[in-house]
Amino acid sequence: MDLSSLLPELLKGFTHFTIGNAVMITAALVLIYLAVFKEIEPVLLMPIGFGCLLANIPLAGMTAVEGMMGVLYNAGIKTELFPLLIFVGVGAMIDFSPLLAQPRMVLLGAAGQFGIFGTLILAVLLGFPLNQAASIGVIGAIDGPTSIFVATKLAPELLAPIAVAAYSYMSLIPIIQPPLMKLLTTKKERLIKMDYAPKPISKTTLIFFPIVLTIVVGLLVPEATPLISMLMLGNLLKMSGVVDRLSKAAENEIINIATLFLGLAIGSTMNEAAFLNFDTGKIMALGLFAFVLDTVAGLLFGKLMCFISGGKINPLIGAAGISAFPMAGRLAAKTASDEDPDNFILMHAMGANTAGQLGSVIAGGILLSVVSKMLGL
Amino acid sequence: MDLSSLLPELLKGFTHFTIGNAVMITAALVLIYLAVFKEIEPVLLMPIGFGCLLANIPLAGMTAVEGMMGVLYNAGIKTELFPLLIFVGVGAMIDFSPLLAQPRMVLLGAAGQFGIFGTLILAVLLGFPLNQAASIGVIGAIDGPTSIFVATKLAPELLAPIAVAAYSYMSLIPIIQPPLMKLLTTKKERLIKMDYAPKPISKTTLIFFPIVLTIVVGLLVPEATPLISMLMLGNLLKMSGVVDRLSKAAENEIINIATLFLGLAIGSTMNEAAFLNFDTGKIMALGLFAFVLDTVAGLLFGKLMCFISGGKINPLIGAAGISAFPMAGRLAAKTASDEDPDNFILMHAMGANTAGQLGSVIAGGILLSVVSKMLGL
Amino acid sequence: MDLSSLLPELLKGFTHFTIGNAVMITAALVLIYLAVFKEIEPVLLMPIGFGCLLANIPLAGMTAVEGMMGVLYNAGIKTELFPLLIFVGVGAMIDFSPLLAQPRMVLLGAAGQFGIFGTLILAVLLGFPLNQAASIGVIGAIDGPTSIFVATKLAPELLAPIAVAAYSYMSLIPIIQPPLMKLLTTKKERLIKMDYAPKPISKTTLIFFPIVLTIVVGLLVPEATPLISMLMLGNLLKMSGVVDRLSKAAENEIINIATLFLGLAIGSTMNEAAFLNFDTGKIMALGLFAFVLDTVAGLLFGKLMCFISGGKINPLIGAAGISAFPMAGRLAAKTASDEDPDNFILMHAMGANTAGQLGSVIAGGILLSVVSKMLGL
Amino acid sequence: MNNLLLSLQITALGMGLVFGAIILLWLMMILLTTFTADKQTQPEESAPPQADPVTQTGFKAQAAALAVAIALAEQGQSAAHPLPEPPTAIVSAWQLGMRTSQRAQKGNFRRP
Amino acid sequence: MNNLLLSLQITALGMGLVFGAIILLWLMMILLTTFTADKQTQPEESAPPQADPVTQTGFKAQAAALAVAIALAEQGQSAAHPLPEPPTAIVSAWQLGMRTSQRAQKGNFRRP
Amino acid sequence: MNNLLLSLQITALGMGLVFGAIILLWLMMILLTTFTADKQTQPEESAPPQADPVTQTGFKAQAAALAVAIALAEQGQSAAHPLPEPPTAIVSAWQLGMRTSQRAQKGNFRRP
Ligand code: NA
Ligand code: NA
Ligand code: NA
Repeated sequence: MDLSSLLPELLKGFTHFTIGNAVMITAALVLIYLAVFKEIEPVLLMPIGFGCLLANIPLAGMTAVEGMMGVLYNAGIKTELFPLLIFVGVGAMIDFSPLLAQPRMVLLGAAGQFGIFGTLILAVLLGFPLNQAASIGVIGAIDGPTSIFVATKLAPELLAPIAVAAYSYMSLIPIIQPPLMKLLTTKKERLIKMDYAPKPISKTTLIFFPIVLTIVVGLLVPEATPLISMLMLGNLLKMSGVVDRLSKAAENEIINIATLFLGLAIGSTMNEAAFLNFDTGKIMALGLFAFVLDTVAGLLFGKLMCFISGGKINPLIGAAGISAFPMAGRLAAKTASDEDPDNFILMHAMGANTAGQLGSVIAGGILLSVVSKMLGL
Repeated sequence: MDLSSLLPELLKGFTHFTIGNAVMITAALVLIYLAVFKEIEPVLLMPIGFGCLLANIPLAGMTAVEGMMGVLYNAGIKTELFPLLIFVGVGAMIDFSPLLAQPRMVLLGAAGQFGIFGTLILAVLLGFPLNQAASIGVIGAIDGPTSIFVATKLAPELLAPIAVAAYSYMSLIPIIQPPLMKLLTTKKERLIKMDYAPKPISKTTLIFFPIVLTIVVGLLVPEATPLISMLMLGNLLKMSGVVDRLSKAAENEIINIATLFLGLAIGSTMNEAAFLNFDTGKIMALGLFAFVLDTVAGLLFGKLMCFISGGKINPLIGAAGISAFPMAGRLAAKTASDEDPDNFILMHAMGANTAGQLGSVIAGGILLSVVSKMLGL
Repeated sequence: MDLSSLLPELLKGFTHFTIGNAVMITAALVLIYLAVFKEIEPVLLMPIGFGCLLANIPLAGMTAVEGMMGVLYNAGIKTELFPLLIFVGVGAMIDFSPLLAQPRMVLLGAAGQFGIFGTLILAVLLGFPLNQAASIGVIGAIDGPTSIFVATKLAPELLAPIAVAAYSYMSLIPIIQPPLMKLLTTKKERLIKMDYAPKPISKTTLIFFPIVLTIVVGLLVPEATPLISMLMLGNLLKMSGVVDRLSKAAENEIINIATLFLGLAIGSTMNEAAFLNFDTGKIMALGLFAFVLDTVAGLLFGKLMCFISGGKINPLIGAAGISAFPMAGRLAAKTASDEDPDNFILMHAMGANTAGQLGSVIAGGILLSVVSKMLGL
Repeated sequence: MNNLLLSLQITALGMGLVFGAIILLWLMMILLTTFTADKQTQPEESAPPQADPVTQTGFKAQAAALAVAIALAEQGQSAAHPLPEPPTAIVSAWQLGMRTSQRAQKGNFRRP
Repeated sequence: MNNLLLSLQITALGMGLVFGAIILLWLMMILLTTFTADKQTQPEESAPPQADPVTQTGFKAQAAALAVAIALAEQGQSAAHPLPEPPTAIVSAWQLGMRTSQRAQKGNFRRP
Repeated sequence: MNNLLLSLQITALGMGLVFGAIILLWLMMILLTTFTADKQTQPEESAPPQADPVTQTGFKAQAAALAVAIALAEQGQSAAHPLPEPPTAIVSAWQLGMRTSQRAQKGNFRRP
């Protein structure tokens, strides 16, 4: 060992450090900053940012196949285990009774998926191949695990920017949606009060719902089965009331560990080659477009339902149909009560919001099915 | 893409749906119904039922090797990790002091295993090959993880019906046992009161017991080592009192997650080909036979001990020797106090019951050893 | 099946039992005894001891590749997942504010690593090849996960004795350090009181620290990145205050499960061939030497700082620089207050102690880097 | 521009299928709530369209209470950070889900 | 019928081995409880066979208390569902294990 | 003895690098604490070297309180087992970490 060969060894961390690494580490710091100081989806953006940081420390070897991040990626992203386990936990946290009490609200969950397809068209126009365009479009599902699940199948190379876009804009919903709500609805529409005299929902209904829904959606859209079934499994564990141990595990241990590992593994795919290109910028822009288009479609459909019902439906709840559970539902209710503190549409908005959750998963499965078929995958 | 090719694609979920799928989904619904509304072992039957449902939605791909259920199966059933992890948790919940205070109770844990071998003989008579007959016999261990562990080694193709039989009948014990108890014992026998003036059991004894038992059983029956050692590890974590963090993890996170995943993975093997045949019906019948035979053997041995002891032992505690911890122990005590509210034999019954737990694992290991040897496995 | 072939089958557990197995089981019992009755690092020594017991029950098959212990070893030790996950949890339990309030304390964390290299030299003199000598030296990191991580990379065949030495002596620190402290410091030195008027540490500093440290250490010593980054990830989860769910999971579920599995898997490598040789004795002796040398180097450096500062630094805090968080820090403070109940140096000692934790990881990474390079690994 | 045509086809097909599936779900939900409704509901409860005044009052009171709670919650948050969102989406999902569930229970099951 | 013969052999051998192993465990337990008994037990406690009246009374009181507790528990359950079993076996295993453990501690360690 | 030479080289190089890295960390910490200090600290707080008497008194009181707590804890432990160490290192790490954190907060943030 002579000293002339030593110096490069000592400085190898610096000599292998590229401008690209620096830019990506800056991106990682921005994500962590947004997570910590702006509290934008911190449970996901913090692990994603930290994973990105680790992927851009040269020679650390953590993203190699046998490195920790590689192990997590292969164990939980490639197998799609992590997004599905997260859905078990999310399912245990959703209450479908507002939707079951007003079944027609489910229609709003269909309208709020138009952003997926509109964004797909725009992405194709911008030159993305079909599989990538579809993966980008699914940001319009406005639902993290669905976006990750579909992108992993169709275009895993875009997983990181898609996940980042999905989760970042999800938290920006309180900034994105209100202007659109005011722009597209009249004051008179926003003042519409809605009766809430729901059918009583029996415990039996709440227990049957996740089971029947799994079978129906499974038969209609087999590709949506993994996502919808895990969501419904979590819901069944909770609603049945007889397996407290399991529903608590789903809501806590399982979702927490899966979320941490998923974030780290996705962040660790954010290397220079995959992320630092013009496409990433386009994807971020397309993601924003997807959110806007979803909201617009939801609101317009809300206005249509308002018209058809003879002015009995407040079109604001249309904006809750985009998914983004439960923020979008709460935001619609808040916008209505900002206009008139006595106007309380939370239950209707939550019905539309859970419908949006279902619609997102179904749309994701349909997209996967149609695009796979067309591409002969 | 022309529309004539579209329709089959749209309806593929329905066109691939077979009568067999329909029957199996009905079976899944029955399992979930029993779990939710009859509260029959819900922590296991609900995941098993849900897994069965998923396995019978055509084209969903969840049971493929790279599907979620396939991943769970290979990670935890094929490796036998899940039943063993469940045993770590069960071990942390068992208290062996009633048994250690009255060591002769351990004999009842041997008698209660006769059902294993009797059922094996009957299964052979019904035409099952030896490896399958032995796996069916082990339902008579009346202990879920033991049944699953042995069946995975000897006849994995029968795993699902064996697991379903084991857990279903386990919960039906309050229906299966009492008539047999009344039939096989006289009122005079059921009225026998037993002194409970146990030796004081020191903390040291409780700590040494799981360690020594692991070594002794490990040397006597090496095949039983995985099961017995994990049961004893859990017990040691708990009894030592110095690793609260670990024993809490065993009793909660580890057992809950393993139980959920084990149930789903086993349920997902319940496809048409594996389940819908005459054998399944035979296995369910043989399982019931195993439960009855175990109880009868336990009670008869109890009567023998009663006779030998000069009427000092209540034969009802023999029924607790079948394992099915802790239901069988409680049931024996309840039957005695139903006859005479002042007759309290819970501690004796629990001693016999924990002995049955040990006897089941040992019998499972012996069966595995003998049958593997005979079949040259 | 004739009976003459049966007897060997029945007694196979005993006939395959070797003297070596007996010795190793005795060693296992000693480890469990120390864990349970002397409370020496029970969360690790108990699983290690139990794993060792299982590895020495003949024909149990648990340490085979497809046995439970083999599965755990390949899943978490070979991939280095378990020590890294433990570090996430440890990071969430460390508070760096005493160190940040007195940054010069960090120097003590460098001095306390001399034992690593001194032990390496001695191990080479005793005839160990370089990779093994370096792995033995890293016992002097006085930090379990670091020792295990480095040994897994350089000399996995020595993992068990190294882990046992590291954790055993870690708990013997209250016996090892005080005599050295009294021997190497004068009463006057031990009576030195230190001002504690720290700079106020802002929440922002505490949040930036783990991020910046990961980048700086990652660039300086890429090989240390996995360890340091997971420690800092845990710390960031905790200090950010916005991801309670994740930091609780890190501090509880993740660390508890990883600790139990790591202990079992390491213990299960303690078979006769790997453990029962003269090397194991040497390693235990060298491990003790490493602990002593670390403490001596720390104390001497403390005396140097005392001299340079004009008697303002109590040299006892040097002994806290060896890592062994948080026992060493507490012990230094206790020794000072034993001398004078009014002398309170806990905050300074904890600063040095957390510096030792950082220094250990850095030294481990440097050792890994230098030795890998020299051996052309 | 073959891809553009394809993407337009996908959109038409996709939105059609989404609406189709959702309408089937609507049907399913109507059937499900009908068939699994509690049998022992009193006559006055089985007539939900004509919400009686008491119910409406109770509902308004609940709405007011919730509005106050939300206002208080937002007030508490506003000092801490600019976005009036809870720390994490998951936590807030839970909180709102539970709150919603409690309200729903009140509204549906325990109405006097 | 070769398999039947085999299965009979397995049964004879298996039950023999089970009983053999259990009898060895019995022996082990006797030795273990003897060698690891608390050394500082008072003389009157070291004579368990002749249970003194106080102990018996205490035992009966405990038995009565437990019987009442079980009766109450069953009463509480009977309204909820037909099988007087707890929701899950695992939960009940824990509950009974703990209850048993508490009783055992009372009986064994804290007797006056 | 080639290995011995190598090991000496490793030691020289290794300890040099460790000290080098640690000194860089020292620098980093100084910069970090300077740049990320709270801006709204009062003037008297921004002069830490001249600790005012009140702070010192508060500090001594804290030290005394902690000493008493430690003494009590050790007294409680001494009966149970020879080594005055807590049951598990992890638990104690947590306890001490938390205690340290609480003290630090008192000392740093809530000083009057
Ligand atoms: Na959506
Ligand atoms: Na049994
Ligand atoms: Na060290």
